[in-house]
Order: sequence, then C-alpha cells, then structure tokens
Amino acid sequence: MLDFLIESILKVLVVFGVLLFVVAYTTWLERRVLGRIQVRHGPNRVGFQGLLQPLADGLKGFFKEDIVPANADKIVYVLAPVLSIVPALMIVAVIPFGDSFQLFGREITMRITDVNVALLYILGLAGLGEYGVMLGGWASNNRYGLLGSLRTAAQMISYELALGLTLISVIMVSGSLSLVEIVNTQTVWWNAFKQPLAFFLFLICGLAEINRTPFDMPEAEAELACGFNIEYSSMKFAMFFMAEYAHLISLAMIITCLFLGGWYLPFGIPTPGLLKFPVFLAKVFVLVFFFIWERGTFPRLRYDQIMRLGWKWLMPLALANIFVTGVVVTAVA
Amino acid sequence: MTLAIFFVFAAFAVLGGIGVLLARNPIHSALSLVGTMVSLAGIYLLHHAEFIFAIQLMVYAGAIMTLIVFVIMLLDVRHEEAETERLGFAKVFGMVLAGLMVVVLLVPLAAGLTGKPGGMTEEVLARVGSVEFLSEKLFTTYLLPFEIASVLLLVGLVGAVALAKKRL
Amino acid sequence: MIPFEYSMGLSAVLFGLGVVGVLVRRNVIVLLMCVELMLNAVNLAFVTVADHLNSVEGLLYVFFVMTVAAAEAAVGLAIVVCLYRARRAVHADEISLLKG
Amino acid sequence: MAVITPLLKGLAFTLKRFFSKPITYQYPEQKREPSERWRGLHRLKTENGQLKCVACGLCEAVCPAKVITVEAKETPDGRRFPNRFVVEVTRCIFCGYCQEACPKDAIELTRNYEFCGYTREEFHMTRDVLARN
Repeated sequence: MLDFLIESILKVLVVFGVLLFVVAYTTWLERRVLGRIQVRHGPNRVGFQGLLQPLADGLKGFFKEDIVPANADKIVYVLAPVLSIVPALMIVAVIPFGDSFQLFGREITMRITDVNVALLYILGLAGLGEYGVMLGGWASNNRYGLLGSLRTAAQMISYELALGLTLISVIMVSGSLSLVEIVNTQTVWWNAFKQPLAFFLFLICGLAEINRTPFDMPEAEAELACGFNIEYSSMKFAMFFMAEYAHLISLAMIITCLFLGGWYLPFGIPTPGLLKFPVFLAKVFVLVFFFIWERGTFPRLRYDQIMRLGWKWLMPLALANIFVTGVVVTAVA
Repeated sequence: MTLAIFFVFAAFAVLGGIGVLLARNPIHSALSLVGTMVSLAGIYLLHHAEFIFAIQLMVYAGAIMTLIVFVIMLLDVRHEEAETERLGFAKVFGMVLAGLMVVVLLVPLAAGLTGKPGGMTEEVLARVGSVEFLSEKLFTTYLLPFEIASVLLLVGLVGAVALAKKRL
Repeated sequence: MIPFEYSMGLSAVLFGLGVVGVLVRRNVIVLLMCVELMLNAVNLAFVTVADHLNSVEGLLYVFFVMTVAAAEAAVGLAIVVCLYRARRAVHADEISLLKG
Repeated sequence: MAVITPLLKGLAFTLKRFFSKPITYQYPEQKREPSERWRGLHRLKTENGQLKCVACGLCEAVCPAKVITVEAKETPDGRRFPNRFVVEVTRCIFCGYCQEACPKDAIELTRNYEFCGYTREEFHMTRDVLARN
C-alpha cells in the first residue's frame, strides 16, 4: 500500500513537472515555427536560440502588476484561471505515455492511472474546462470579455457533441473505453487507417474544443481584442495561457493514443521496448508541430461559419461514420 | 481513507448546496451547484460507479450547468436579486416542512434496507467492467425505456428550439 | 466502503436544501438549479443503493434521471429566455398572472 | 474535395516558407546598409579644423519643423561663426532642407541612423556634437 502510494506520488510529480516544462517549451516552439513560416526568426535572443525565453516570459509574468478591474466579480475573477488550468492538467492523469518497464524489480507503468472509462473521464474534464473561459470573461465585467465567453460556451458545447460522436466510432472499432486497450488494439493497423474520417473529424473538433486557430473564436484578437482574458494580467493571464497549451499537448497525446497507435510503429513492425516512449513522443511532437503549422496557415473562421460547420457538416458526418462503422463491425463479426 | 475522502466530498457538496441557496448572484449559485455536482461525481467514484461519475461530469457539470450559466450571462440578471426577499409565514412553514421531510427521508435508514441484490458483484465487475455490464442491461432488458428516453431528449430539443427561437 | 447511512444522509440533506431553495428563492433560474440539486440528491440515493445491493438497476435509473434533467433544463431555460423576452422578468412572483 | 484541396495547398505553401531562410536582419550584429540617399543625423562640416558654418540662419529659417536654433558670433578678425547651434533631433523630420538651403555647404545629413538616449536633452544635439559626428 505504502510503496504503491509513493510510486503514485512520484509519478504524479514527474508527469506534472515534465508537462509544465513541455508546456513552457511549446510556447517557444510555437513562436519559432510561426516565425519561420512567416520568413522570420522568432525569439532567438534569450539563451542559445532563445531557449531561455519561456523562463524569461515566466519571470516577467510573475513580476507584472496584478490588476483586478474595479467592477469585477472578485471571487469568480480569481477562480476562473484556476478552473481553467486544473482540468487541463488533470486530463494527463489517464494518458498512457508508453508501456511498462522494470525498475528496482518493480513493474512501473508509464501512466499515472489506467481507468477503464478513460475516454469518458477525458470528455467530462473537457466539459469542465469551459468554465474557466466562460467565467473569466464574465467576471471581468468587460463587454469584449463577455462576448468572448458566450462565444466560447456556444462553440464548445456544439463541438463537444461532434467530438463525442466521433469517439463512438473509435470505441466501436476498438471495443474499449480504456486508452491503454485502445492503443493495444492498434499494433498492426492504426485507427487512423481504419477510421480516416473519424481521425479527420476528431482533429477538427479537437481544435475547436481547445479554441485553437482557425477556431480561436473566444480570443479573436482582431474583433474581440483578446476576448475572455482581456482584463487579465500577470500570473492569472499566464495560467490561462498555460491551460491553453496544456490542452494543446493533451489533445496531441489523446489523438496519438486514439488514432496513431500510441507507442506502436505502424503495420505491425515490432516496437522494441526502449523505443516505445520515443515513438510516442515523436508522434506527439509531429501533431504539435501540425497544430502550429496550421495556425500559421489558416485564417480564423467567422463565428456563424464555425457554428454552421459544427452543426451542419461535422455532426452529420460523424453520425454517418458511426452508421457505416456499425454496419462494417457487425458484418465482420 | 475512503471514508475521509467521502467526508471531504460530502462537506463540499453540502457547502455547495447551501451556496446555491444563499448566493445573491445567480452565477454564484450556479458555481456552487457545479461544486456540488463535481463533489457528487467524486462520491459516485467511491461507490464504484465509474460510468455515472463520467456522465455526471459530462452531462451535469459539462452540459446542463454550462447551459444555465450561459443563459444567466445572456440575460445578465446579475443585479435583480438585490431587493430584499420577504420571509413570509408560508415560506417559514415550508422550510419547517422541508426539515420534517428530511427527517422522514432519514427514518427508513434506521429500519435498514430491504431489497433484492442484483448481479453486480465484485467478481462480475472485475470480469466485464461496470460500463459493459451497464450497457448490456441497457440495450437488452431496458431497451424500451432507453428508446423512450431518447425520444424525450428529441422532444426536449425540439421544444427548446421552438420556444426560444424568435422566428421559426 | 462507505457506510450506507452516510451517503443516504447526504442525499437527504441535499434534497432538503433543494426543497428549501425552491421555497425561498424567487429567481426562476435559481429555482431550476434547485430542482437540479434535488435530482442530484436522488441520483446519489440511487447510486448508493445500487452499490449497496450490487445492483445495476440503480445506475440505470440515474441514467434516465439525467436524461430527464437534460431535457428539463433545455426546455426550462428556453421558457426562461421566452419570459425574459416577453416580460423582462426572471422572478417567479412577477409572472403569476394568468393573462399577460 | 473542393473544400480540402485549397487547405492542403495552403499547408504546402506555409511548409515551403518554413524551410526557407528568414529575411530578418539580426540587427545589432548584422547591420543594414542604408541607401545612398538616406538622411540620418546632421553633421556640421569642417574645413581646416574650422566650422564651415557662418551662422547665416538660412537653415533655421527654412526648417519646417523649427528644430534648428543658431546664435551667431564674430571672431576678433571679423569672421562669423555659430556660437550656439542646436538641432532638436527628436522633432526633426529629416527633410534635408537645411542641407539644401545652406549657401556654404556647411551642414549635411549623414547616413547614421543609430543614435539613441535615455533623456530628451540628449537629443538636443549641440554644435560640438554635430561637428564631431
């Protein structure tokens, strides 16, 4: 019992430490890659190739003045960034990063926990993640903030449906709600090959769910002047920012587990034990790179276009996909 | 250990419930209710109901409460509760009755629970998992209620659109 | 293992809070929330009994209650929006007339 | 298909740009050569160690931004020279009229664009600063 507890606590500490580190460096990566896409350098001054930039940004955020608007709802205003970052970090608890390995004669699994309803847990937390954004905009008593919040709420509720429906076809193919088992069904054929449409839809809905370009409606610098976090400064703003990137990374990890075969190489090529974690990381990196790349490519959709896309295209497509998958799965079985 | 966690969750749930009652601002009420729901989700987990835990977070905390918060924000009813609420005789009487009802609810507990045990033992759960077990029942024995529930949802959807849309 | 009585007691208390809320509050949205609170209390009772009796039926009931709650919230909020649009009122006392 | 092809085209375009070389000048290390006709900080020309300027005040008169102040003085041998010559560079629009108006070809705009300071006073460039420049 005690060693189990110690192992768990150590794992949690390691995973969250690494996660925060990765979150910090994703911001660096994003700025560098965006820079290169726009034929410029991006931050390359602080430290070698700008590698200390996240640290500098963190320090700056820490020492900036913390402003609370006079007519803000103080409690909710302070609570919102916390509500935003906690679910974002908690999602990582169920994500498997790799298989197990032996250490000091113990079998250590590369995940904090394996719940057999991991997917539902993720969807549930995704639902909670909305509150931070919604309440943040409302509490700061700012029209732009409120508009951003309302848009976020509507957008997230809409895309959560398509997201959930897309997941169902994956569940039908894999026959499990546990991420580990879903990964283990993909040793030969990744779900991305079995379910190309679902993969595509999940990618789009996922981007909309984490409010990433081209669906970054809640922020929409040009029209809403940064939307929900307009009044936030200092560490509170940094928390929103970190939550955003934590969401980005967890989305990449979830897609890796669901569609890209987790830590397995494609087409049944045997994966040596040592290579499993690097393979997983490589896939996550490719996805994160893709997210940055598409941010540098696509312009933001208009709000009504986003809603139309979600309800009139993605939802029916996801439903059709479930139907076809159901027919095929039944026919095969 | 489990009991301690239960008490923490229970305390949060009751505090949230009281918060719903006492908060002047509807948003604060809604937030308290979300707190209650999340705590209840934790308690469900302690009661081996993983599926209910997940859909509690997803449906209640994620969807229903988001909708309520959305409407509160949309209508901007934040300052309308400012006037004093009269605590008339009827209300006090009602509260006394509510208290009595809690007592009545608690009475059968002392008598103990009678009922037929179902098939969901630890071994069954270990073999098939609660989600599988639940869905199997749902799609065989309880298929008709399930379909009725889906029709109910559809009716709710159509009703909500018909009511709230200005022009159909 | 949580003692059966504790969970049921919590359920009863939450239900009572919901009832009191429906009685004392006047904001229609808060009333809706209090109804949700009562439904949650009932769900807790169902889950507790299901756990206690090793029965899945309790969980199924929770599932159906949630369905009803979702439909109720959707329609209820639509009515609130309608009311607000027609009368600019969200207080139960102000909408007690039969004729508009 | 008709929807997706342009998206892929766009992605291909940005990826191509990603692998191209940035055109940014890494400023303090890598300086940009200004054009031949660049008008930067003023200089008072000298001849045999003496200022060419005779403090006629034409530049002061022509300056559209009114940033030049000249105060004339005479040497014992009767030669006029600027006792005070101040250009408030912060307000200067670098039009080059002073250079054109000067009958003695005594003032010119150099290609120096790198002058900075912490206070406004540092930008009130005086005679000696401008001559040394």
